[in-house]
Amino acid sequence: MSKENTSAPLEYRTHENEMKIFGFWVFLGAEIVLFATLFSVYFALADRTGTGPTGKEIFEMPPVLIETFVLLTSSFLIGLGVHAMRIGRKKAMMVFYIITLLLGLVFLGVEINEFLTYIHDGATITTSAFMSALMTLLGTHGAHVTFGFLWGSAILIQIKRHGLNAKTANKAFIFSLYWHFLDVVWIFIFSFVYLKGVL
Amino acid sequence: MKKKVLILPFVMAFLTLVLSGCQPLMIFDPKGPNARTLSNTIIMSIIVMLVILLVVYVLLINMLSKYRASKQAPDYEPPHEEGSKVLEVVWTVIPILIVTALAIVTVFTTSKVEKKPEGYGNKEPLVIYASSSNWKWHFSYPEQGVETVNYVNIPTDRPIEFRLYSFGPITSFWIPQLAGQKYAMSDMLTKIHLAADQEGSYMGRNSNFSGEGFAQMEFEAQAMSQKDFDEWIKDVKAKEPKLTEKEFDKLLKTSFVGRKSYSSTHLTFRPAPMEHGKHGKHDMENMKDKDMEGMDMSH
Amino acid sequence: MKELFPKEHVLGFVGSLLLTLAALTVIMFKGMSNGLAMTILLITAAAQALVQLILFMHIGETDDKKSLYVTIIYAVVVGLITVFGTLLAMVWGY
Amino acid sequence: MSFDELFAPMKEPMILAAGISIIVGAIAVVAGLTYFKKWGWLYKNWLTTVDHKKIGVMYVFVALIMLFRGGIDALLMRAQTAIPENGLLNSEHYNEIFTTHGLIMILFMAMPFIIGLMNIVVPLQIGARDVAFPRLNALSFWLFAAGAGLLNVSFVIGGSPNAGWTAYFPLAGTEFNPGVGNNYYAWALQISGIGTLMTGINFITTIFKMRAPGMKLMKMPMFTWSALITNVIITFAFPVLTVALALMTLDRQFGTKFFAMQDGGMDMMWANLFWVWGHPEVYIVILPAFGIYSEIIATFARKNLYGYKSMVMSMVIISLLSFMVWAHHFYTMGHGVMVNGVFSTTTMLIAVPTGVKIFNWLLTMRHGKIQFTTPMLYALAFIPIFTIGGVTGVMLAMASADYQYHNTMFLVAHFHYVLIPGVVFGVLAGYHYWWPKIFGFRLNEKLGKSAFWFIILGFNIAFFPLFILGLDGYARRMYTYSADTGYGPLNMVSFLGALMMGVGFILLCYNIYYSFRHSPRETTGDPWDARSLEWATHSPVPEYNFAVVPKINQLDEYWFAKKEGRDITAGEYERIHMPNNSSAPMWMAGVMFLFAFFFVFSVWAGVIVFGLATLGFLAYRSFEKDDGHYIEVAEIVETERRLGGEQ
Ligand code: HEA
Ligand code: HEA
Ligand code: CUA
Ligand SMILES: [Cu+2]
Repeated sequence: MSKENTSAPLEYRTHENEMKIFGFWVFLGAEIVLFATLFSVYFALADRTGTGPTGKEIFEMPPVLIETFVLLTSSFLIGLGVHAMRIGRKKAMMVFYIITLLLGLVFLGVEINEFLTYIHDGATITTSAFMSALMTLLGTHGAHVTFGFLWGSAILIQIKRHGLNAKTANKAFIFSLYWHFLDVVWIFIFSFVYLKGVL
Repeated sequence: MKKKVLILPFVMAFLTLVLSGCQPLMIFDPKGPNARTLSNTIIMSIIVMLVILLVVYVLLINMLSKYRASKQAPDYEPPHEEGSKVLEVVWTVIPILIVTALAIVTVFTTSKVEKKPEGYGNKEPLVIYASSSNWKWHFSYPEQGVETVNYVNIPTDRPIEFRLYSFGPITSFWIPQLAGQKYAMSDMLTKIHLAADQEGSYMGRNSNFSGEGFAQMEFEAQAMSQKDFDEWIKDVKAKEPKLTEKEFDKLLKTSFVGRKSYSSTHLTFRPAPMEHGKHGKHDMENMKDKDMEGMDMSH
Repeated sequence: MKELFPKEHVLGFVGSLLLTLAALTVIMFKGMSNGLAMTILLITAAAQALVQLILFMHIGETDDKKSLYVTIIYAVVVGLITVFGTLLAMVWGY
Repeated sequence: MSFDELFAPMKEPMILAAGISIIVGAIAVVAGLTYFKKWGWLYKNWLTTVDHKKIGVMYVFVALIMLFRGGIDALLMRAQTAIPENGLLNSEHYNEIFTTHGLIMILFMAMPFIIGLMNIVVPLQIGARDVAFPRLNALSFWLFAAGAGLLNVSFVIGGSPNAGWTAYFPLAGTEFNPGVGNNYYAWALQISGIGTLMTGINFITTIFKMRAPGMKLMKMPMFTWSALITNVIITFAFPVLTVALALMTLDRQFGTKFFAMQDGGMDMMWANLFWVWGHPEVYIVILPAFGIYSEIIATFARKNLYGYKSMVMSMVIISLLSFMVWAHHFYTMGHGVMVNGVFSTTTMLIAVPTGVKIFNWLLTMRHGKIQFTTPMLYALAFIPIFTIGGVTGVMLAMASADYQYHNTMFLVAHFHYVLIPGVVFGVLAGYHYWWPKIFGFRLNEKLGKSAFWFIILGFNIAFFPLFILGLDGYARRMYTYSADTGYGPLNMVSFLGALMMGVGFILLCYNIYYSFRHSPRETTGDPWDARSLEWATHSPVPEYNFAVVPKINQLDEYWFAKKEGRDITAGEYERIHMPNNSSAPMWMAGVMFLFAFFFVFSVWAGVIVFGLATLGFLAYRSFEKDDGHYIEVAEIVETERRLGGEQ
């Protein structure tokens, strides 16, 4: 376990690093099923609106488009961050990561605003099966982003303190996988909740 | 020693049959075409399974009696065997064939019992709504305009269509000697088709756990001639009170009520849910107009 | 690996923007049939996922790529079974 | 909820007695530990350990306790139904008991038992020093323990769940279940489920990334293969449970409408989600048992496993099919013929790969030299009895026929006929088989065999009658029945059988004590003359498992090396890197236990405090610096000399 593979990028340097990345991929597999289940519930309940509003009535595209482009951009930027890390540019890497996290905050702000609008219009999570499923699906994704913000910040602090080494680079790389994954989930929400919903 | 274990299930089967008093088991004592289809299906499948079991048991007994260490020379070295293509194909293909046959039987018999039983010409089925509430069964006869609680009478020479739903937990409507069971749920209607070809009294019950009074949630299904049935209807219509909304709400709240009869049904003031596929939207249809307006404002 | 310009990432980003625009066509053209709209959404969403997976997440960059692909494909298969099986058992299949 | 209500369960004499006996037992344990000054030892060697073998032993230990807890439930149920109109238990108690019995047996007995054996054996079988993430492994264990604790606490504080282990809505909703019982259900399963999910990820990584040099996938022992496949199923099935339980919590505690009876809610959706997880779950518990049987049959037939490749293939196929059959648990929900037909077919198809395995085991024994040791007896009894359970499963799989079996004792008989000869016999076989590896002495064969006979005879006597009762229209989950149904005599027979099983289990426990006192110590490390790598190291196994990691050229390398007189563990010692012990997993699970406990009672202040504390632990872990430690060569030499008995 102490043997180092010095030709690999920093984040793959030790066997332990490799295993962490591998394990995280498996975890993402589990996350795929988790979100697939939430989607199943949402699809089955999408037109069971009871006395509440339908999706067509409440979805508004402008904020959703903002959310989409914000997340796509952040996903791109964190990719640049990993690239910078691999060519040893600690400063650039940190800048990219910080902007990524800030974009995450923007996304959350827009999403919270969206929720507040629903609630203001009288459609809460208890209004109907549809609203429950919608807000749970969005909320789970949002909670992931929130957690990602905290986690990413913790990693940045560590990189600031200890610099880029096999350990911190490994964490930063794994975090980037997580962030890209959240973007993928959002694309599916964007396509099959919002776009399909307003069709 | 080992062989004793192998005959054990058969000894047990024999013993249990004796102990159960030599009456035919309820499932194998059908009193209507649908239950008979199921009974035959089950007997057929049991025979298939016994054959499979026999194969496994014969093989096992063979291995255990021939290859036990005590029968081998002390210096016997078992050979290295990778496996056998031929055998593997055999024990893959034969089960696939068996499964295919069983699947065909399944589809065939399922569609048979999900339809109006044959042999009644083009007689329209008698529709009875059966709904459950904690812990009783309500039977509504829309055609006749009567309602009963915890017992149901049916004519023998007419197919019956039960339409099931629930005022609470999921329940399962089951008259083993007449037909297989089906769930009754709060938001959708399910159906059972059956017919009784012998007069008699049959046990019916909820078989899906629904809480404290579940064990007592039985009813009697009595099959009678059309004449007796008509007479009974006439009787109920003449002698029994109407079922008011208030009375019905009281019924729903009471846990155990015994048998009751009424000369009108609750369907008029408490309609049954939609069939599946349309459900979920029925709330919309039931909605008052003012709710509708309120909703429009939500944009 | 050492080049300064992150070609893959820029490509991926442009790709994902284009795919988003393509998905938006389903609401831009009124009167598109539902089937066509769903097909477009399915294709663009799947393509977006692949962009992220391959160009951004570099799923294929190590010797483990076979195991990783199997893992992700397995997860996607189970996910699809769950989604469509649930729809079959809860909505369509009556 | 008032104080009175909180402890309402305690008013029942039976439950009070159970509560008191739990408390007395706990006090006895605490007193004993204090008296013998064992607290430090316990803390240092067990509670904070990250060693996979010790974690495995703790899993098995808790599983055995849970087996007794669930078994006492079972005896109570059988006693209640032994005679018609019996008054031993009232309806509410019976309902709570079968609910907790089902939950405990499946989730807190079968699961931890197999995970425990996997923990003990898998790293040894692949020649690894530990699992991929030892810290996470400890956390998995402690989360499981927290979940099990929570479910058992429900018995004493607040009331246990009573809507069946399946907890169908709307029965499990607040309208019909206003108490906290089903909140306990949601949280006990949630916490332990998250632990299980982490186990899944951990073992997949371990098996993919930590095999000894040369051990290709197709050279892995069959138990490791079964563990790999099982963990794949775990990883992709448990997220569904996580979601289902979260929705249950939302519905019950936050008023959402997922499974509600109004506002568009869909009660069937719970059943659907439960079984999307629940069906794979039964294969999660059976596949490792299949793996254990494969090891044991090969060992004691003294032959290599027949049809290795097809054994692997059939497990892969089962793992995929297991995700495609769940609707067979609700054929009676009113689906069309097409849907039921599809699910019938996929379900029955599982018979094919399972049959392949059965025939391969049978053929393994041909030309063999069969030794009837205790583990082998369980394996041999498994084949004929499990096949009964399997073929009755195929009978249930025929949708039309299931309209008559569903919700009856026939179904109850089916699943006990697969779970007990399949899973329970499997883990008991593994327990006898690997006991000497862990503790360095064998369990007494004579006692082991008599326990076996009691259990196996008792089992058939207890459960065969239930098939007949089911066909006679006896519905499950009925706390009583009237005498004129005629169900009385067979139920009495069944009760006697269950008692007999109880005697068998008591013998099994006595055997631990007896063998500990009298069994000769083991010095070879390979008491059964077995085939796979775990037998190549010493018993008990040193902390680092193998002083020198062996090189693998073929399946059953150790067996062939023995025959050829090679020593595959020979080689140059190097210092070994090992992870440090940590108390964080235990405390973190404790904090999550409290979090869940307060959640059950909707005490939000507690929820927030302990929720934040949980995040705090994660942050601590992220910032923590812990590089493990090295075991120096001198220490290895010394350990090897001591364990090797001066060879
Ligand atoms: C370890 C657990 C386990 C295992 C292995 C199985 C295995 C199987 N089960 Fe079982 N099952 C349960 C645990 C298990 N089950 C539980 C707990 C429940 C009920 C839960 C509840 O409601 O509370 C249940 C319920 C259940 C139902 C639902 C019934 C109902 O609710 O009405 C069905 C229906 O299809 C079913 C089918 C099967 C089948 C087809 C198999 C097959 O995998 C069996 C395959 C094996 C063989 C067939 C034997 C060997 C094969 C051969 C010798 C080859 C030749 C054979 C043929 C060609 C047939 N099971
Ligand atoms: C792995 C899973 C597992 C195991 C091992 C068992 C083991 C047993 N089960 Fe279990 N059972 C389930 C899983 C399991 N069960 C599930 C999932 C359900 C469905 C729950 C639901 O409906 O929601 C169920 C339901 C269930 C019922 C149905 C109740 C009903 O529907 O009305 C019954 C009835 O008899 C029963 C009996 C037994 C018995 C007698 C044993 C025996 O094998 C137990 C043997 C163990 C012991 C006997 C204990 C050990 C010894 C002692 C405690 C010492 C004391 C002994 C003496 C004093 C003699 N079980
Ligand atoms: Cu129940 Cu649709
Ligand atoms: Cu199943």
